[in-house]
Amino acid sequence: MKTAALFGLTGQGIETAGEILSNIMRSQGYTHRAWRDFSTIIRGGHTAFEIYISEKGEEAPPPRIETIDIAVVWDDEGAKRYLPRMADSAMLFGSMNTTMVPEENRGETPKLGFNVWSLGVIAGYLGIPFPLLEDSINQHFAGELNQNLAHRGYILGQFKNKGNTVTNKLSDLVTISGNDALSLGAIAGDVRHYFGYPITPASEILENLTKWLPPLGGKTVQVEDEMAAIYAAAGASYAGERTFVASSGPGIALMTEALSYLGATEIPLVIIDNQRGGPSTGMPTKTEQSDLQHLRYAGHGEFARIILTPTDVLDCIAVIQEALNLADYYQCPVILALDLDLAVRRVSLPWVAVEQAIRSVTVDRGPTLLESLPIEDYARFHSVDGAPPVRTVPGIKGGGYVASGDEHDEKGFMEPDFKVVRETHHLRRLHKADQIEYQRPLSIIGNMDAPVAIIGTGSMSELIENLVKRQPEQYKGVLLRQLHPVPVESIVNALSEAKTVIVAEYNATGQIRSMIESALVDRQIHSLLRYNGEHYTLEEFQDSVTSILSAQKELTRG
Amino acid sequence: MKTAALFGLTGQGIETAGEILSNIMRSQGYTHRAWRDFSTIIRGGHTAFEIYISEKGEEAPPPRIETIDIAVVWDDEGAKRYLPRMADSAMLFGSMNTTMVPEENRGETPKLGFNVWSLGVIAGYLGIPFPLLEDSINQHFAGELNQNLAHRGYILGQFKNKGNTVTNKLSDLVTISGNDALSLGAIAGDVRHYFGYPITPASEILENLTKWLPPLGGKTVQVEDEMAAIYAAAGASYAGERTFVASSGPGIALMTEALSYLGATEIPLVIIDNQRGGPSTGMPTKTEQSDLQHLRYAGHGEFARIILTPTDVLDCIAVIQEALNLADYYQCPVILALDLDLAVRRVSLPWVAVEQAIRSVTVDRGPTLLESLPIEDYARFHSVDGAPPVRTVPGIKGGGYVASGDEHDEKGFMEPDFKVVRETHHLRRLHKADQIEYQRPLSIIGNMDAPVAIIGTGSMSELIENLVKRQPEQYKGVLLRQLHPVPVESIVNALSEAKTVIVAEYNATGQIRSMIESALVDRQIHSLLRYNGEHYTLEEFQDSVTSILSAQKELTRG
Amino acid sequence: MADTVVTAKDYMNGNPITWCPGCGDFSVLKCMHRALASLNIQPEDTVLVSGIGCSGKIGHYHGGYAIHGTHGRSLPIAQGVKASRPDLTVIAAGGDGDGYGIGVGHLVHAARRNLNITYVVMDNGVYGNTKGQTSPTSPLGYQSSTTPFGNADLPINPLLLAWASGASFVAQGFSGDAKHLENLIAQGVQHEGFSLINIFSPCVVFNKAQGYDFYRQKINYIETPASNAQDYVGVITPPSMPVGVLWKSYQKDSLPAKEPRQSKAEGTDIASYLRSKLA
Amino acid sequence: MADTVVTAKDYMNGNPITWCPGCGDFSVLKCMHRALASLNIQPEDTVLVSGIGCSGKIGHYHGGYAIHGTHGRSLPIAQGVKASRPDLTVIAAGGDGDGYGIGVGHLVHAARRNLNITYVVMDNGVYGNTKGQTSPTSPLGYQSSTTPFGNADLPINPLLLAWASGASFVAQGFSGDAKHLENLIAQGVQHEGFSLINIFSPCVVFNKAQGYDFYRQKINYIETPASNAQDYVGVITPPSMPVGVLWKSYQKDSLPAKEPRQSKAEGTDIASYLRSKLA
Ligand SMILES: Cc1ncc(C[n+]2csc(CCOP(=O)(O)OP(=O)(O)O)c2C)c(N)n1
Ligand SMILES: Cc1ncc(C[n+]2csc(CCOP(=O)(O)OP(=O)(O)O)c2C)c(N)n1
Ligand code: SF4
Ligand code: SF4
Ligand SMILES: [Mg+2]
Ligand SMILES: [Mg+2]
Repeated sequence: MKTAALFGLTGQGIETAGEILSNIMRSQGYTHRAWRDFSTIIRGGHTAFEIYISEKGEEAPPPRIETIDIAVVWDDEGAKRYLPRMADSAMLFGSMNTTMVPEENRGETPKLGFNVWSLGVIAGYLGIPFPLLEDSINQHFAGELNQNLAHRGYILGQFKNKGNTVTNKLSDLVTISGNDALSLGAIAGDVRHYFGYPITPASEILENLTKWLPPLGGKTVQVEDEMAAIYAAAGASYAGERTFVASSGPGIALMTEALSYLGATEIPLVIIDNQRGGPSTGMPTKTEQSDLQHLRYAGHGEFARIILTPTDVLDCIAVIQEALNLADYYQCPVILALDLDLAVRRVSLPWVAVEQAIRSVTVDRGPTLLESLPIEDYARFHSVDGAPPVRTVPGIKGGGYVASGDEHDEKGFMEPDFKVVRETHHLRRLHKADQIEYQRPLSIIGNMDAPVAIIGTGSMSELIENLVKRQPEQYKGVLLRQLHPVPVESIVNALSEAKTVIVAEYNATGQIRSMIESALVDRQIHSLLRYNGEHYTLEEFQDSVTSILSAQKELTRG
Repeated sequence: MKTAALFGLTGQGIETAGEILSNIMRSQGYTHRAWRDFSTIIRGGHTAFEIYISEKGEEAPPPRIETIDIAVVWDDEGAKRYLPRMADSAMLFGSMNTTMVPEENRGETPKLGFNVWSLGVIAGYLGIPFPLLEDSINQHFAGELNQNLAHRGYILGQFKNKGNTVTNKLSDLVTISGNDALSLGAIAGDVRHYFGYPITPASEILENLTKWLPPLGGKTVQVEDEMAAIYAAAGASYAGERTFVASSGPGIALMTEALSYLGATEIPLVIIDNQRGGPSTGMPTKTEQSDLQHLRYAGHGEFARIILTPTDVLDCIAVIQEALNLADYYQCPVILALDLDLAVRRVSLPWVAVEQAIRSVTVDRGPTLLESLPIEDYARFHSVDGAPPVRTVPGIKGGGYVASGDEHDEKGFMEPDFKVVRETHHLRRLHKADQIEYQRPLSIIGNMDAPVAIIGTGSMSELIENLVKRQPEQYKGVLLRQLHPVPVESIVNALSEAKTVIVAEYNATGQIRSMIESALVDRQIHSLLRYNGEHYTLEEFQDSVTSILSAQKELTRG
Repeated sequence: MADTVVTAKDYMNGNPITWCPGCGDFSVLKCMHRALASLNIQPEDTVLVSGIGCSGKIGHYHGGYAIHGTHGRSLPIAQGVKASRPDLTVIAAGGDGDGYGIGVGHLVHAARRNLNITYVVMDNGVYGNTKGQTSPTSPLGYQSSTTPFGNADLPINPLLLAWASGASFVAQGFSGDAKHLENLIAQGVQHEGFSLINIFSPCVVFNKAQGYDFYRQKINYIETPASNAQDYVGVITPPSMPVGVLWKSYQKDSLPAKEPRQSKAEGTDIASYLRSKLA
Repeated sequence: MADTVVTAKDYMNGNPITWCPGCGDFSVLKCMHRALASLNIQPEDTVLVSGIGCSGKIGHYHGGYAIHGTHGRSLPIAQGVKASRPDLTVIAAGGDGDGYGIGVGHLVHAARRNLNITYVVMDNGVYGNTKGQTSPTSPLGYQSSTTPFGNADLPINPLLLAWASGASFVAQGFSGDAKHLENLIAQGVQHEGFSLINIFSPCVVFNKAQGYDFYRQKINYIETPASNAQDYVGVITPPSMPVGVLWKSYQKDSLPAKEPRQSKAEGTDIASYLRSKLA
């Protein structure tokens, strides 16, 4: 693996430089993963771009690791940040503002050319042919000045190129983020209409679909707030169109009343929460998994819901399609909980893998009646033997009914005998998703008989996967995809002989652990918690795991 | 105890008749409890009024029981409802519309005079002197027709008066509902401003305070929605004024984003949820305790909160004052969860008891700095040894600070080093109410060493209390007042030797039971659940308890 | 799908109606159904989206498709239906509290977004369903349980507000004049864009001051919509209580025209299409 | 408490300002502080309530008391402060997305409720903080990541909307003319009732089309507020881009005057008082 970092200020085009670098690596056939440290400050806050490049032609993108092979920083803030992570401190480059960077690695660069210069440095070091770099830069920033800066950087970086050369590793790579993956999956899942409101880190979904839907006869509407988004989506879903909503903490919180409404009316809907640091506006550009209990319980009164948590970018493509199917089948809110890192994580990987994920799920509308067959005496909420009721859509003659959040009977009539309908209709609606038929509740990583199991999901998954790869005798991974209803049996089976369990999550209270507690009885359970908003590097993660386990040993000994 | 019921249509003035009856009994010194069966239909839905009158001069109002001594019904719907509950079916009276009422008990009465006629019947039966009734009726409905109707009814009822006479039992009774109690307590707790939006069953609070605050120099504002209510309240609280919000399920759900905001900014606020049947608009006039897990977890991200559940009308007066003190001390949302029956339940009881409750709590603003002492280098969120930070209010020189939902440092600065503040400031804020100092986490009813403990709260409490009174050898009651943080030790102590525990709650999933699970280990636990919206009568409750226990015995035997 | 001739009766679903006798909303329901029938729209091709309130119950009496939403959210739901299913006739309906109080933000945006939906507001100047509190259209000085000393907040003028938000069709009706109202609703449904129809629909229980007689005496009939802003403002400024179509601009549905719905099944290979979107 | 003479400097709290160089909001901050200082209001007697957005950060730079609220909720918070503490000077501030998008419902009601607060909107026609999406005041045809084919929704005209909602003071300013803006804000603060000041405050990063030059060329200065509705509508109808105080009505704070605050401590025996309220 080769790793590179770029550090500067927002407004300096660090992000664009990162994109160019990623593009080049993609076109050269290197799977990779990018990591960005966002600032809420539009101009002048610190920001970083890191890229983790697989050299072995592996299909799966690598995880975030600690060791940085080359870093280019704008100021000493950056030097301070990256020096401890450098394999070789001689590979730290920087502008003339820096004092901690080796003198020979400093370059004259204006504030607004720093990104281009840095690109040059990294490209030189990685052995990217200069014309390739030149082309890419020309596409983004015209002007001789930029070419000169790039070239000067290139020379400097090339100097340190210890035989790195670029050869085609894999063909037809694509670069996508978690949000892109959700957008792709949604379209594959037959979503043609989307109602959205901007929020970090979910805006990308709205922006993607705005471009991608119209040629398919669909469209997006930018609505006035998140309540409008979820209620409009409910309207579209009632009308028979597949759709979903996506937001983050504050916006999802505003959808709470609607969750209960969807629960009561049995209108299918998928809701995506790209969790960021909370509470409140919190740390809008940082990752966290701290809305999970909220997602489990938000909404007044009692109703069924399903919560799924995709484990990586590729997984998002399948999970959203599965979620759309589950929603149509169970007719309840199906929530997808991602965290910021997974939502914005950009990875380059083979198109065939993406295509396979796109095609891996078939659209299944469940008991939705889309054809205009005349119906006699239709009862929208009537269930035969507990099976989900048949749902009509407008246009179907004889299928008219009222969807009401007021308690109602099987026909939708809102002034029923409560003593009757609460024991029948209400209980069916409440318990219909207590057990769900879902084929992929979790993924098991590594050897079944490893003594320690690490449970996690979302952005944590790549760390678990790669730690298991490093120490397969010691660890196995359980990547949770179905969080609610808790897939107790699957978890118990997955844990099998592992007496020690670590639940790794990005929050301070161990929400996943509490939620799946009933599946963890009689194990030695540890929580690995982080809540400062920054995604672990693999080494940091490994250290945390190790220190938890040695503390346990101490205890056992002591 | 004497019990009477009145049954008719909304729009017939059943409620007013009930009020008049209640007024007369109050003025005569009878403590009592009223129960109303509301309809969402403004004119023409069925509605009922029941009154439970203590004859023994007890201070505590009686509970709802099964046996009805006298019932007056408009139609056979009412006859059907009350016949099974009559001690003596000869005591069922009704209009000429009825066929199931004994012929001699039917009276000619127009649709709009039925309430007055019925009042006459009941007053006659109870032996209330006619002039007393006459006066009350005159105050509400002028006109000879009404007097005649009342008189005709009176004659009919008097005929069945088997020696009932009214003598002064207690002096200076007042009639108040749970909502009234909350309003009284709030004012005693120094609330002078209130922002409200109508919703059943919380509108009364807004309506009371609108009348009661202006003479105290305060006021209410009817705002446009529940988000406006809670944010305005947050503004007032930031400004140093004590306030609170009250709503029910749908409105509370709309406050979810604000809960997280209050958590992040540490602005004290009391939030009242008068729970009604859910999900969604659900059964707006029916009682339920089904928002509890929602109240526990709603809001994105992680923050501290406290949930209290008053156990009866009188208790509301003290609990809201305690809640206001806790909010000022812990600087977090303090939620009061009532259910509809408790909120609208009207009881007559001695003013001295009410006064005692009003005076039982002293206003304690905690570390709120209300005096204008100049401050040096003030840090709003700085805590000494984990104690709650000092909070200034506008007007205090040198005390200025920004309250922000963005993550911040101890001074409120919004671009701190997250790695630092999340380990210090965030953790303090998150865990500050993990253990609270609260003197009355629960009430124990009956003998410590009874073998079966029944746990419950809110409207369920009167049933538990009275069942324990009936079978003190068998049962003891644990009325929970502090629901979160779970007062584990107090519960364990309260349960003491009781090996069998019944958790009685008005919902379908046993929310209280799950929430307090950690305090119930190693007991035989049963759930007593009801979710059809109707408050139990004592006998129904007793039957349910008995059948749960006999099922257990079966099991033990089998 | 307009294959059979429909009558207002075909729009009833047989659910018992639980408004108070004399409530203005009966007339609104009837006029709406008559208007739809007069346009020969099939019940199954209509979606009535209502809010919460007495007025919101109207959805329960609609024999086509109906969504009884939550308080204040009828417009977002209705726009969701229309944006995704432009083939349907979509009517949103609710009360003054629902639409001009808690829901007024959505009204502003629905007006400027100008989707082809009709918004029918049953304006009774009171919160009927919660038993008579002051509403956003209650007049100054109005006394109720929440304003016992008289309402001090300027009432909302829906005609002015919707117009200021860009509504392309604004009308006002009176449930005491059914023939006129039926015609207004029919025009609103035919208008290609957002139409607001504010209807004086008395609450005979909680707002007796603004009953049928009150309106009968005060309303003035307007025959032609105003042709410019100044005129419009003149026509709708109180004490004038105009009824009729008051504003009409001929903008089309402001969103780009919807292309025919496609899906995987219908030809395009979605995966290849998506590949073309990715770098 | 106005015991010392204050200057704009006394209003700064030393927090580093993180707006982009050239952002219009710098000028708004400065003008607000100057206006407050010119009225000799002490910083500790002011509460600045801001929304979420770049503009919303203004609260963090205010040396008095400040509440940085959530997205769209600055007005409810500000009204809560003012209703309970009328002794304080209360300013609400935020962006066009915050105030005219998600928060527009509160604007309508704040205007008609007419509490004595000043609402300062930094209108840049874009969602700056979330990186450049279309906002409710983005012009028709505006291209952004959410309207790549051009914005098709009629923009909100804040001057028209606030006025139609009953605002008693409506002004418009430009952050490129600080002297003028300072004066507007001072007038807004002095106005006894709700005042809206819409400010063209360019986002130099995401909405370059509506920059300083654009406004300098388009704005027209208005010296006296309109004296009637028709005139007002004329003055504010696009393409006119008036700046100045455009509407002013002399209604007082519409809520009943607040009596002096009492509490248990101050004499009344609350229990006896409450007894008198109960039957
Ligand atoms: C979020 C929420 N808040 C409050 C309520 C209670 N509520 C029900 S109807 C209503 C007002 C109805 O007034 P209006 O819209 O004028 O309808 P009307 O009954 O007068 O026809 C209110 C406040 C609710 N159902 N949901
Ligand atoms: C409930 C909620 N939804 C969305 C967001 C994301 N968000 C932050 S700022 C903003 C828009 C800001 O636009 P504007 O109010 O015009 O302010 P500007 O940044 O342009 O000054 C949005 C949508 C949020 N913080 N909260
Ligand atoms: S209360 Fe008023 S609005 Fe409601 S149904 Fe009765 S008359 Fe109509
Ligand atoms: S992005 Fe625009 S609005 Fe935000 S600080 Fe920069 S210039 Fe100002
Ligand atoms: Mg109304
Ligand atoms: Mg903006």
